[in-house]
Order: sequence, then C-alpha cells, then structure tokens
Amino acid sequence: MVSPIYLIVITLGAAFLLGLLSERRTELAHFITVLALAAGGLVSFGWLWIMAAEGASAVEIYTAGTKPPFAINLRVGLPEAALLLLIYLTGLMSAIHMKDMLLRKGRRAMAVLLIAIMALAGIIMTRDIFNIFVFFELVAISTGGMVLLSDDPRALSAGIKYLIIAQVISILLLVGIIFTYQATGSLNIDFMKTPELALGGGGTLAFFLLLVPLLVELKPFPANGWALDIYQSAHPAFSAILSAATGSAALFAVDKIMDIGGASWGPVLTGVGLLSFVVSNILALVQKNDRRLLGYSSVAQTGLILAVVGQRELLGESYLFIAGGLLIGHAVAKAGLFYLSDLVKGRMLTNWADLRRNPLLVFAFATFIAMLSGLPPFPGFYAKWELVHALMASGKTGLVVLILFGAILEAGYLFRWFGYLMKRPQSNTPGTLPLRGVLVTMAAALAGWLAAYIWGELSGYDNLLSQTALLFALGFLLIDWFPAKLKNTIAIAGMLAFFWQSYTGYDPIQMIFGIIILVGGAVILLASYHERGQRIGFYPSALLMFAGLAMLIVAEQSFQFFAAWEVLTLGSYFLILRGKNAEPHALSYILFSLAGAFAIIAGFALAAQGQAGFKITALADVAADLAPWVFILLAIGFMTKTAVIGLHIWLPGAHAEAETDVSPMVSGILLKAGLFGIIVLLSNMGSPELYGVKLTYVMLWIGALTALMGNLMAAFQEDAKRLLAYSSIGQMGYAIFGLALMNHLGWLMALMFVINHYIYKSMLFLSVGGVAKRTGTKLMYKMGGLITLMPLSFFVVLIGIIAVSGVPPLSGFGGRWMFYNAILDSENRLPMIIIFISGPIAFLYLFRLIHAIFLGQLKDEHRKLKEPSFWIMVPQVIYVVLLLAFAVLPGMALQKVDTFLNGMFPEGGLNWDGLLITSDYGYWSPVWIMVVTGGIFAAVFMLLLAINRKAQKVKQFNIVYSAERPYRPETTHFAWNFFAPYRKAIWFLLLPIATRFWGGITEALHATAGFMRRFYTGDAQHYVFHLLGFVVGLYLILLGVQ
Amino acid sequence: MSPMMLVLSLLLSAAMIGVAVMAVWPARSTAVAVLAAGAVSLMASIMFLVLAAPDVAMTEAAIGSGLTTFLFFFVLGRVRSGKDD
Amino acid sequence: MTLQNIAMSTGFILILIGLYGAMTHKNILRMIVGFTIAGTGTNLVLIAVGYLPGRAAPILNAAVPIETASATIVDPVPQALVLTAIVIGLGVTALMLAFAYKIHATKGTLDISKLTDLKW
Amino acid sequence: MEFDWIKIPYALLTLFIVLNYGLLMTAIIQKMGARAGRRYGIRFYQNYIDLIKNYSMRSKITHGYMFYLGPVFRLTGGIGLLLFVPTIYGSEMWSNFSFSGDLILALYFVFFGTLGMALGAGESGHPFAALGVSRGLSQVTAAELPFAIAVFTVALQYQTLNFNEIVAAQQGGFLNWTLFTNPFAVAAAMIAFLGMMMRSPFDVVVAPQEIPIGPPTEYHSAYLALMQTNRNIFPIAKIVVYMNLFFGGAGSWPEFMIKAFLLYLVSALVGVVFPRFRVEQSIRFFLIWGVPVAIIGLLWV
Amino acid sequence: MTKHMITFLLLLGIGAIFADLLTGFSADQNLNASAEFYATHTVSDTGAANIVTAIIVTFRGLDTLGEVTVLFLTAAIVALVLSGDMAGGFQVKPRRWPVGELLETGTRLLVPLIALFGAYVFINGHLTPGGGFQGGAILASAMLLMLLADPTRRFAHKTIARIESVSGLFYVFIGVLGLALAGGFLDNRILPLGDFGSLLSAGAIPLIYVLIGLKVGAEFSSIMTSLSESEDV
Repeated sequence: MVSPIYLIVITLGAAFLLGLLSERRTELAHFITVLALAAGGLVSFGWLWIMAAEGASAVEIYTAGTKPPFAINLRVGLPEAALLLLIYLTGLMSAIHMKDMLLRKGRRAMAVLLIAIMALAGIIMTRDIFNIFVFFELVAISTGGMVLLSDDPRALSAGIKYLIIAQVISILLLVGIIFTYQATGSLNIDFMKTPELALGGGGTLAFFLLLVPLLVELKPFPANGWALDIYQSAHPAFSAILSAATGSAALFAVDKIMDIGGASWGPVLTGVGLLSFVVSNILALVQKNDRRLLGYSSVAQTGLILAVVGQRELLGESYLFIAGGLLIGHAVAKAGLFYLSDLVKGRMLTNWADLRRNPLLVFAFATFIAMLSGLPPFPGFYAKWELVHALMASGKTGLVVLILFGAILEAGYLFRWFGYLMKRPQSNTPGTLPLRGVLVTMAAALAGWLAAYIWGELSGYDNLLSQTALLFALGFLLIDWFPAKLKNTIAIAGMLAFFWQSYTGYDPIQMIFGIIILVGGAVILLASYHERGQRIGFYPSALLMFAGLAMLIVAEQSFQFFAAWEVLTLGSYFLILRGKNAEPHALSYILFSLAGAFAIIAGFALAAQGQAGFKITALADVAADLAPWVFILLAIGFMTKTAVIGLHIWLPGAHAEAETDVSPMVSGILLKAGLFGIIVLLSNMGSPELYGVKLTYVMLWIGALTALMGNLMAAFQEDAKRLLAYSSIGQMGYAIFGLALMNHLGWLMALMFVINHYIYKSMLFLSVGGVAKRTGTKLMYKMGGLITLMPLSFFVVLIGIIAVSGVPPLSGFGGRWMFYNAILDSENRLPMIIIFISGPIAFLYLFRLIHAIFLGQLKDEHRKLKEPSFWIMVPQVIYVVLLLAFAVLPGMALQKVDTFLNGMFPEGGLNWDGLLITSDYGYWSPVWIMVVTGGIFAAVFMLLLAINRKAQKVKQFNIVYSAERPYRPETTHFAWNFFAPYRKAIWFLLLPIATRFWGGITEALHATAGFMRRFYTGDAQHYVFHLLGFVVGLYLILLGVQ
Repeated sequence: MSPMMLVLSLLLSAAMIGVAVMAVWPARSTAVAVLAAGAVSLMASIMFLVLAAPDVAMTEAAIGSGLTTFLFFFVLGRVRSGKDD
Repeated sequence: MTLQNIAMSTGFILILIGLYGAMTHKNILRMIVGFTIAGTGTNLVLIAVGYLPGRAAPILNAAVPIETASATIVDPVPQALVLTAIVIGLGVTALMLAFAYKIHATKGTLDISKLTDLKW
Repeated sequence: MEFDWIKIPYALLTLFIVLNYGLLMTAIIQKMGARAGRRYGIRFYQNYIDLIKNYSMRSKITHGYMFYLGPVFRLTGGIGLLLFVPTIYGSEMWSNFSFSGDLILALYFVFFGTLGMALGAGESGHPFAALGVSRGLSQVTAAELPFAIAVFTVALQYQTLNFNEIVAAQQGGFLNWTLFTNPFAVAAAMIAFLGMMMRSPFDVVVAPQEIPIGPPTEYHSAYLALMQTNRNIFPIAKIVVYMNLFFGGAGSWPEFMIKAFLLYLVSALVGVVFPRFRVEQSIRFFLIWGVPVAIIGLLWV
Repeated sequence: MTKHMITFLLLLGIGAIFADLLTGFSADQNLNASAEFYATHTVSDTGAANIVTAIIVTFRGLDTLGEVTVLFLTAAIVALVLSGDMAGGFQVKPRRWPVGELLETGTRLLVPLIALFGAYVFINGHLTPGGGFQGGAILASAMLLMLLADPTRRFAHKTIARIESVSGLFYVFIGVLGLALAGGFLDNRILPLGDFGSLLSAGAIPLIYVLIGLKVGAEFSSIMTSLSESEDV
C-alpha cells in the first residue's frame, strides 16, 4: 500500500490542481474532486485491510527525514485507518450528494471541501500537537467556507458566529500548546506522554488549556450554540461531514491528547461528555426543526463517546470496540440522516412524511435511528452492551443510569420522528426525489449494515447477522416487492420449517413457547391472507418480531437473550406502528420497551460482573448481595413487557390501534416474551430477599394489583380492542401472580395461561378486529345487533368469553381450578384477596364485549354487513377447535410440563389418572364436566324445543318500552357507559394515576427543554460567554476538586 | 539584561496596553481602532526583536500590522458608505 | 521582574483586552479588531515562553557559531510556531472581514446582536 | 367416585325433589312475608299454576338464536350447579355428578347460567333488558367477592377443595360447623348470599313488580317457564353449597329440607326489613361490609 | 450593562487562569531537548543558517504546508463569499476617492523595487531573517500599492490563480520527491546541501521558500483583489 502521506498529497494536490482549471469546467472539477476523495478512500481502505485482516502493526511516517520528536511524524494504526476511511467516505458521499451546489459555486468550493477532508485526515494521522492546531485551523476555516454552500441565507450569520468562536478557541489552544511545550520540552504527543512530573505545577494548567479548546471543538454543552446554528443552516451534506467526520476527528484528537494528560483527566471528559449527552437530548425533545434536531443529537452522541473516551483506562481492551462502535453508529447514521434531510422539502419534522413515498428511504431512516438508538444488529448495540457491562462491573452505576437516561430520551425523539414519517399527512406537491440523493443515502444505510456485520464478527458473541432466524426476517426486505399473499406463504412455511427443524432441542417450557410463537404465529398469519397488494414493510417487521422471539427462547447467554429481546422489540414496534392511529401508542410502546430493556441490560451487567459470555443459568450463582438488585432490574425489564400496573400505559393503545392481524400477534404472542423472561428469571434466581422482604412476594402483589386494575379498566372501555388490551394486562397479572407463587401449581397455571391466553386472546382480537373492519369503528356502542349478520363471529366471541371468564366447561376453568389449588399451597393471603376481587370483574367486561357488539339493536348503517372475510375467520375456527380440544384434554399440553416442573418444585404436582386430574386438595375431570354440562344443556334444549318449536321470529324492533315503540336503534341500544353503577361506586380506583404520572414526567422534561433552550439566544457574543463560562467553570470545578 | 533595557521594554509594554485599550475603547471610531490595532502589532514586532526573534518581528510587521490593517481599511471603505453601527 | 515576564504579562493583558473588545462591541468589525489584538497578545506570549535571558536569535552566523549555538541561542521552536500562527491569524481575519462585508451587503447591518435568526 | 348409569335416575330424582320443594317453599315463604305485611298472600300451589300456565302459553315469539338459548343456559346453570354438588352428605347416589369437579367447579359454574341469561336478554334488543343485565352483573360480581373469599377461607381451613371432605370435617355436633369455627367467613358469605338471591334490598335488578325492567322483560311463555323453573332450583342449589360449606351439610333429606328452609328464610326476612338499594349502593355495601368481614375471616384461619 | 458585567467576570476568570500560568511558569535556563537538537543538528541536516527557517521549511514542513493551505483556503473562501450567488437585497454603492498624481507616479516607480525586495527576502530566507511569508507579504504590498493607485484596476484572476496552483502543486511535488529521493516527505535533501552560508545551499529550502513566497504573494493578492472588486457583486 502506498504511504498514508499520499492521502494528504492526493487531496491537497487535487485542491491545488483545481485552481488551474477554467472557472467554467465545473463538471471536470467535480470529477477530479470525487476522484481524489475516492482515491483517498481506497488508500485508507487498503490500510484498514492491512491492519485488520493481515494484522499489521501501526506504521509511522516520518517527514523531513528526521525522527520524531524533532520532525512531525504521522501514524496510521487500526483506529486511524478506520477513521480515515470514515472521513474519506463521508467526504466522497457528501461531494456526490451536494454536486449541484458544488457545480454552482465552482471549483473553489470543491477545493475547500477537499482541504477540509485533508485537514481532517491530518488531524487523525499527526502525532504533533501544533500540527493538530494547524489542521484544526484549516478545518475551522474550511467549515466557515462550507457553511456558505447553502441555500439558506442565514448560513452567513452561522458562519461568522463559528469564526468568532474559532478565534477564541485558537487563542486558548495556542496558549495551551506553548505552555505544554514548555512543561514537557516537546510538541510530539508520544514524547510528551511521560512525565506526570513535568505536568505538575503550571504544566497541569497548561494541559488544561490544551484540552479544553479541543473539547470545545466537540461542541459540549453549554459551549455549542454555534454548532447548532451551523447544523441548522448549512447544506446537509456538509452537516454530514461536520457531524460524522469532523466530530470523529476531534474525538480522536482528544483521545490522543489524553496520552499526555494521563488517566486522571478521564473523569473530566466523562463529566463533560455526559452533561452534553443528557442535556442535549433533553433539549432535542422540543426541537421541531429537523436539522437542528440532528445537531442536538450529534452533540449528544459526541458527548457519549467523549464520556467513553474518559473511561478508556477502565475499558481496557474493549475500549476501541466500544468507542468505535458508538462512533461508527453515530457517524454513519447521522451522515445518512443529514443526506435524507436534503431530500425533504420542509424543515419541520412532520414534513418528513414525504419520504414515505419511497420505501427504500423509510428503510434507510429506520436503519439510521436503530443505529443511533443502539439497537441490534448495529455496532452501537454491541458497544452499549460492553460499555454497560464494564461500567457495572466496576460499580459505576451512576454513569450507567445517566447514559441510559440520555439514551431513552434520544430514542424518544428519534422514534417520535419515525412516527411522524410514517403517519403524518404528506404534502400535496410531491416533487421527485433526486436519484443521486437516494443513492447516497442508501449507500450510507448499506454501510451501516456492513458495519453491523463487522461489529458482530468482532464482538466475540454469535454474530447476529448470521442467525438464521434473523436473516430469514431480513430476507423479506429483499422480496418486499412480491405480492403479499406470496410473502405470506413464504413466511408461514418458513416459520413452520424453523419450528420443525428446532423443536427437538426444546425442553417442555420452551416447547410451549416455541409452539405458540412459531406455529401459533403461523396460524395468525393465515389471517393475513385477506390483505391484497404488496403490504410493504409488514413481513420484515412481523418476521423480525418472530425471529426475536424464536431466538429468545433458546438463548443461553445473557447477550443472546438481550439481543433477541431488542430484536423482537424493534420488530413489534414497526408492526404496531402500522396501525392507522397508532403513532403515539407505538411511541410509548417503544419507549417503555427500551426503558425496560435498559433495566434488563443493567441487570445482566450487574450479574455478570465483567464476566464475558455470561450464561443465563449463571444467574443462580450471583453473589448474595447483588442478587436482589439483579432480580429487581431484570424483573422490571420483563414486567414492562407484560405491562404490569404502573408500567402499563403503553399497552392499550398499542394493542388496540394495531392492524387486525397484528393485534393478535402482539397480544397473543409478544406479551409472552415478558412471561418467558420472568420464568427464566425465577427459575434461575429463585426468590432473593431485600431488607428481609421476599422479592417474589412483591411480585405477587404487583401481579394481583395488575390483575385487578387491568380487569377493572377493561370494564370501562368503550373501544372493543382497548377492552381486550386491558384484559390482556389483567391476564398477564394473573400469570405473574401464578409464577410469583413459586410453587408447582402456580407455575403450571401460568403456563396454562400462556397457552390459553394465546388462543383466546388471538381469537377475540381477530374476530373483534374483523368486525371492526366491517363496521369501520371500534367503539362498541356504535355497533350492536350484529349477531344476525355475523353469527360465526358471535359464536367465536361467545366461546372466547366463556373461556376467558373461566366458566366451565371450557379451558379457562382449568386455569382457575389450578389457580385455587396453587394458592392453597401458598401462604400469601393478602394479595390473594386482590386476585379474588379481580376475578368476577373479568366477567363484566366480557359480557359487555359480546353484548354491545352482537346483541341489542342493529344500527341502520350496518344492515348490509357480512361476516368478516374468509381468511380472518379461518384462524378463528382453528382456535375454537383448539380451545375445545384443550378444554377437554388439557393433559395433552400440560402433562409433560407438569412432569418437567417436578424438577423445580418436587412438591404439589398433579395426578393424571385417566380422565381425572387430582391435586393435593381437589379434583377435576374436564371430560365429565363437558359431558354433564352438555347433557343437561341438551336435555333442557330439547325440552324447550318440544314446547316451543314453532316460535315466531320477530323483528328486533318488535319491543315495547315506556309505553312507546322505539324508532331509532341508536337510542335503543344500551351500551355506552354500560357499567355506570360500578363507575359510581369505585370511581377512585379508575383515576388515570399512571398516565398522569408518566405524562407529568414527559411534560416536565419538555418544559425543562423549552426553558433551557432559551439559553441559545443566537447572539455570537452570548456564545462566547458560554464558551468562556465553560472554560472558567471547568477550571473552578477542577480547582475545587483539587 | 541591562536595567535600561528593562525600563524600555516596560515602557513599550505600557504603550502597547494603552494603545490596545484605545483600540477597544467604545468611544473611538472604528478607523481609529483599526489603526490602534496596527500600532499594537507594530510595537509587538519591536518587542519580538527585543526577544531575539527577528523572523517573527518581520512577519508581524509585514503581515500583522501591514496587510491586516490594509484589509481592514478595504472593508471599512466598503461598509462605511452604508449604515455604520 | 524580567523581560520574559513583562512580555508574557503584556501578552496576557493584550489577550484579555482583545477579548473584552470582542465581547462588548456589537459591531463585527470592532470585534475583529479585538481578536487581532488578542492574536497579537497570544503571539507575544508564545515568543516570551521561548525566550531565554540574554541569548541571541537562532540564526547562525559569525557571531553565533554552530559549536556554541546550543548555549547562545533562544528556543527557535516557538518562533516557528508563531510564524505559522501569524499567517493563520491573517487568514482568519481576512475571512472574517469578508464575512463582515457580505453580512453588511446582504443584511445592511454589522450589528452582531441582530444576527439571531438562528437560535434555540 | 366414578360415573355409573344409575346416577342418571338419581340425578333426575334429586332434581324432582328439589324442584317441588323449591316451588312449595318459595310459595310458603312468600305467604309468610305477606302475612307479616297483613296481606293474604298467594296460595301455596300458586307457583305450580304459574309454571304450568307459562309452559302452555301459545304466544311464542323469538328474537333470535341467543334469545332462544338464553333460558336454556340459565336452567342448565341451575341444574348443573345442583348436580355438581353432593346434595346429601355420605350418600354416593345423592352426590350425583360431583365426581366431575370440586368446590371450584361449583364456584364458577354459578356464572354459566348468568352468562347465558344475560346473552339471551341482550339479544331481545330491549334496552331495559340490557340495563338490567348491567345492574345485575354489577351487583352479582360485587356480591361474589365476599363469597369467593369466604369459600376460599373454608378451603384453606379444611385444606381441601372436596365438598365431601369439607362436610366431613364439620361432623360431630353443630359446634364443628364453619358457622362457629369461622363466624366471620360465614357472615361474609351470608352477606353475599343476600345479594346473590337478588331479594330485597338487592332486588333492583329484577324489580319485576314496579317497572318492566330486568332480563326477563321480553321473556314470556315457555322461556319464562324455564326461568321460573330455574328460579326454584338455582337458589336451592346455592343453598346446598352454603349448607355444605358452612352449616355442616345435610346427612339426609329431612335435614336438607330444614336447613334449606331456614337459610331461605334468612334472605326473606332481611328482604322484608330493608328497603331497596340502588346498584352502586349495593356494590359499595358489599365492598365496605362484605369484603372486610371476609378478609377478617380469611386471616382468622 | 449586564453584558459588560458578564464579560468582566468571565475575563476575570480567564485572567485568573493566566495568572495561574504566569506564577507557575519557571523560565528554562537551557534549551530543552528539541531546541537543543535544532541548535546542533540544523546545519548538518539541512544546511540552513536560519534555524527558524529550517524548522519551518523542513522539520515542521507539514505545518507550513498547512499554513500555505490556510491562505489558499482563505483566498478561495473570500472569493466564494464575495462572488457567490448569495447576494441579497442590500447593495452598497461604492464610493471612490480621487487618486493623486503623486501616488500614481510613485507607484510606477516603487512597484518593481518592492517586488524585487520581496524576492530578495524569500530567496535569502535560509540565511537571514525573513522568508517566503514575509517576502510574499512584501510582494503583495506591491500589488496593494497598484490597487491604491488605481482602484478600478482589474487583475488577471487567471494568472493569480495559476501562480497559486502551480506553486502549490510544486510544493507538494517537492514534498513527494523528498519521500522518493530522500528521507521522507518534505525532506530538503533532495538537492545537495551546498556550502553553508551561501545562497544556493540548504538543499531545497530556498526553492521551497520561493514557491511559498510566490504562493503567499498570489494568495494575498487574490484576497485583496477579491475584496477590492467586491462592490461589483
């Protein structure tokens, strides 16, 4: 490979060469520019390849034929090569992307671009601090110039502000450099490293003045107003460079400088970085301008990486992996988003809805925000995992909390934005999207996926991008232009095949979940046949969720578990967002899920204590003083997914507003992921105690309260799907309660719940969804009397509600029976009372569901409706059959599990004696119950038929009340506020306390942000105040610490 | 170092500071400020000579006080015709 | 009280005066004047740091022969740095002046506090 | 305990006894209530007449399948409950079909009829029917709370869910009855009992006398007859459950009849004394009085 | 007034830092290792008498390349700023002041002399104080004088641009030659070091300084012409 000095030679030479060209030959000039950048990229790639693949060690490049420290030398090692590649590729893509602008401004603009890139490369390579200064000045000046390549007339004032700040920075930096030189006798970083000694006294302060200006180049809060103004007004392709390339170079410069200062300066970086990370993310919450938002996000991400740089001693070997992962994720995603912003006409976040016209761009956008949020399979995910583990292992919990808090804020505005993109109205004048911009954006997205693969390979874990399940899901991205029906067939076949291939390895519990996820998912997918067209985006999302679930149940290491968890979260988010009015609900879903995931990652990290490849079964061996905390963190994470009371507010909307066939997936299947997590947790950790309280006892209370409140709130919903959603909350509460009992029957009951809930909730969601699709409303009081038009749906719902309510003879009863047996086993009486109270309430909402929809008066506008479409009915019929079968023969599914549970809870199993099932306390014979009930029913029915066979069918309106005949069905259908007396009696339980609480937090954050952003007045002199204030403040703090 | 030198340099630095203050004094016109800045630069180049840095002194004189001042006046001449604030 | 200290203090004071000018004047040109003065001050500080009392300029000639050079000359490195810094300073000043001119041409004002259309 | 064909005739016989007993007993108690109010009251065979009359009414209309099936559900619920619970303690034959399930089955089977009834009434399309269902469900579910807790208390107390074992534990003198071993549980259960019987003060649900409200509004003829049949079976079935759980069960038919009569009388007496509650009042009543008492009972064990 | 107060307080803080630096500063009595090396090795390694020049052109040649680039960049951006299509509403009418006869004649006389002096300064950069930058600045002042004498004068932008580019390219090329023929990028020993103290000594240093001088002169000129022609925007 040619010497890396040629990077500078080529780029600079090309810049000079451009001056020889005539002003008019702009096309040629642009070609030369692109060529030079591409050549630079090629050289960097060559070096990266040599370093990474062939394991070469870093090369030193001497100038002037003299060895350092007497002449400037350059160095290219692995990180340098990677950063150089990043910089050149960013430059190249930006040069292509902003071609029109460059052509308009002529060769000088291109020269400025080339020099900017050259200077960045110089910053990366050089080992001399004054040389760094020179290159920084070049970067600053070229930034001042590149800002002008914008259609926004305000760019001019952004430019002057930046120059003013750059002046202050350079003054401080020069003073810092010369005094550091004086203290160490060298300008070469490697020779300045040595003496703590020499840095003592004035030297420390000198280093402070050296470090702080470089920090300011990273745009830390509060000294960053200028950067935001640039981001807002500059050409986005340049902003991409500023964010991705300049940011990376400045970070690397700080990293280099840290060699001089030593580890004791680490906390300064971490503090400054985290402050920026958290505050910028808060500020971004109220930002409506897309580019300024990206600016805030850039600042935040840089702050995070800076914080990591500050911890580099701690991170040791994994430092490069972590910092690199975060950096690459940030750089690629941010560059991509800036490129995208050029394709959007308006500057409001909501204007991004226009991008929706091109699914490729939606994919790119999703890729970018997933990268930024540190979601799998992207590098940031691996980095976050390692980072949290390292920090937790050394007890830096505070840092973890701050990082995760900032991350959730960031996810908040990013995913809200994605919601805008998917759901907000598009502008009326759709222009054509420029092909070049689309290509560049896609290249960035592709680069992101490539980086994802590389980081997966480097991670030391299984590469997520080589997992069959995930690849299968991602494969649907490639065939998304197929017709939906074909994709549906492929999906079903794939899921069944995957099950067939892997079921032999499952233990009985995994088997239950495996069947529900893969086979059950396939059954729900049958309903998807009713969709016509291509249904773009549905299959990748759905399969992503299923892949995550399938990976979850077989995960052995905490990493695999968590990765699968995030995958399924992401997939289900995309899936939920597809619903027509799902935007706010999908957002709160993803936020709660991510927050829960953060609790999980913290829990695993706390448990692992730095141990790599932590096995889930090793949770059992966690030290006693940590165990309760691990338990709490993990439990919170899992219970967020099952939506326990207080953390439930995301669920009703998310499940209710999802599409017809999506609701059963997320309710019937996805919720089980949380239960699976709790099962894994409890089976490995048992029940640790904290301050003498058994944590499972707390969980018992939570489960009971959830069951009560879920059911209660379900009873007061007017929206049918919301009712079902609240019902799911309650049901999950039951299951958690069962698990938390920590006895044989409790677990058996919970597992039975898993099966039952899957069947009847999928069934109900499908049939209610099908009906809602026909009637065009989900509000129950607007329906009514549909039984005559949709008898099959009615029958399904009838079976469903009998099953849910636990009325014999259907399978719900089995659950209740086991439940009573389980609690007889247990000592926890108070929470049981709550559970008792919640039982009958289930009855209320179930009756309301069937009554308000199918019974009562038929509305005029519904008189011509038909049964929901065939394919929606197919799975329902399957479910009815299953439900009846499971009711009669629960042993089919449960006997094996019962035996399996003997391993954990040897006491209190069931006896499976022919048709009779006996426990220590009671007995139950599902077959006989069915037979007897059926017999009596038949006999009575015969009797009635015998007496009343010639009954005359009359119109529904053939009723009399209040001495008048009703004339409008609307006034005659009693359905709205159906349980008014109940509401009157217990109104205080129905106050939306949780919603108010979370809403209050959100409002408080937004208010804080709204107040704090006034700080950026836009006045350059105020920005100077901020900058100097930052310097002086930091100085005083350090003085105080000393 | 002779005391004479020291006194001279003290005087020089006092002059520099004085002129610099004049340059930032709000009441003065921009033109005076530019000239004062040039003068500071010129005096600095003398100081550089005293500090055994003839190269720097030359550069400061040519670039710092010469060219920069001219550039200022170029721009000043352009904007003066407009509103001066 | 040495020559070095006097020069260095003068340099620092010039920096502060310059920054004061840059931070209090609303006229962009006056701000630039302030920065020029601060830049001059910085250069002075740099040279002062490299100065060794009683030594000669780092130019070898009859008076300063090679053999005794290391004992008779001042540190040349800061001088080299300042040379670079001066030129860079001029570059930045020229650029700012150009910006100032352009701002005046497009917005009709040189008042920095009126350039706040980008904020928050 | 296993199924035997001979159980079917025994079951039918149980049904017959209970139905007749129910018809007579309700009439007598109604008459007692009337006499207490210085009215003449109905004749003791009045119920028979009503039943036969309704069964043989010729005007027969239907609003739809569910309307048609509602009473069937209702009666199945009543009969089922009766047959799933051992009627006479110690007798294999009078235990009927209780081998199919235990206490829990009885507890949940109660809802079977309620559900079917409510559905049937709903399909009538009459708003009052729905209104009645709403009130009824609200009240029943609230009343069910103290009952469920009390039942569970009993199960916990005797460490079994098997009726026979529960009754067996109460043998050997009335002081062994749950009534005396755990009075709070029984008190709570009795409060619930009043609600479940839907007699005054908890009778706003059916309120048949004053206004045409409640599920039976649209029902008539054979449907109403089925419901009337049930109205005579179902309370007694419930009383059987109570008897078994709290009052030492019944070792023979005479004992059964006496205990059933007395228990029924309790609800009637309370009904005579108290005025009617609105639904939210009764819900609050159960929550404020029933549930705490039940909780005390539970903690007592 | 708050602005002044804040400024004052902040500068007080910065001043405290500076004071801290000043009090912590202890002057060296001897040259440090780097300076020592330059003092003893400059002649043998580069053949230049002016150590500062040697440092600038060779040892820290990369800085100087960057420095030249700064000017190039500035010139390009100034041209961009002033000629760009961002012009909006407000147009400034230029006002010309009359040029005296004396100035015009003086200019004609002085310009060649000044140019010559400039050339002298950068050619002798390795021996005496001064060099490419100073010389370039002097060249530019000749240009300035011409501009003052005749403000309407138009310079050949193309020529200036060519000089800028060609000298820049040559500079880079010489740097690469150093890589190929001598010890590394910008090594001046691609040419013989010659006799110490003579004009044609110190390897490529004079050559480089000539290039720098030309380039700097061209760039300053470019900046000035851009500024002077800016009213035509």
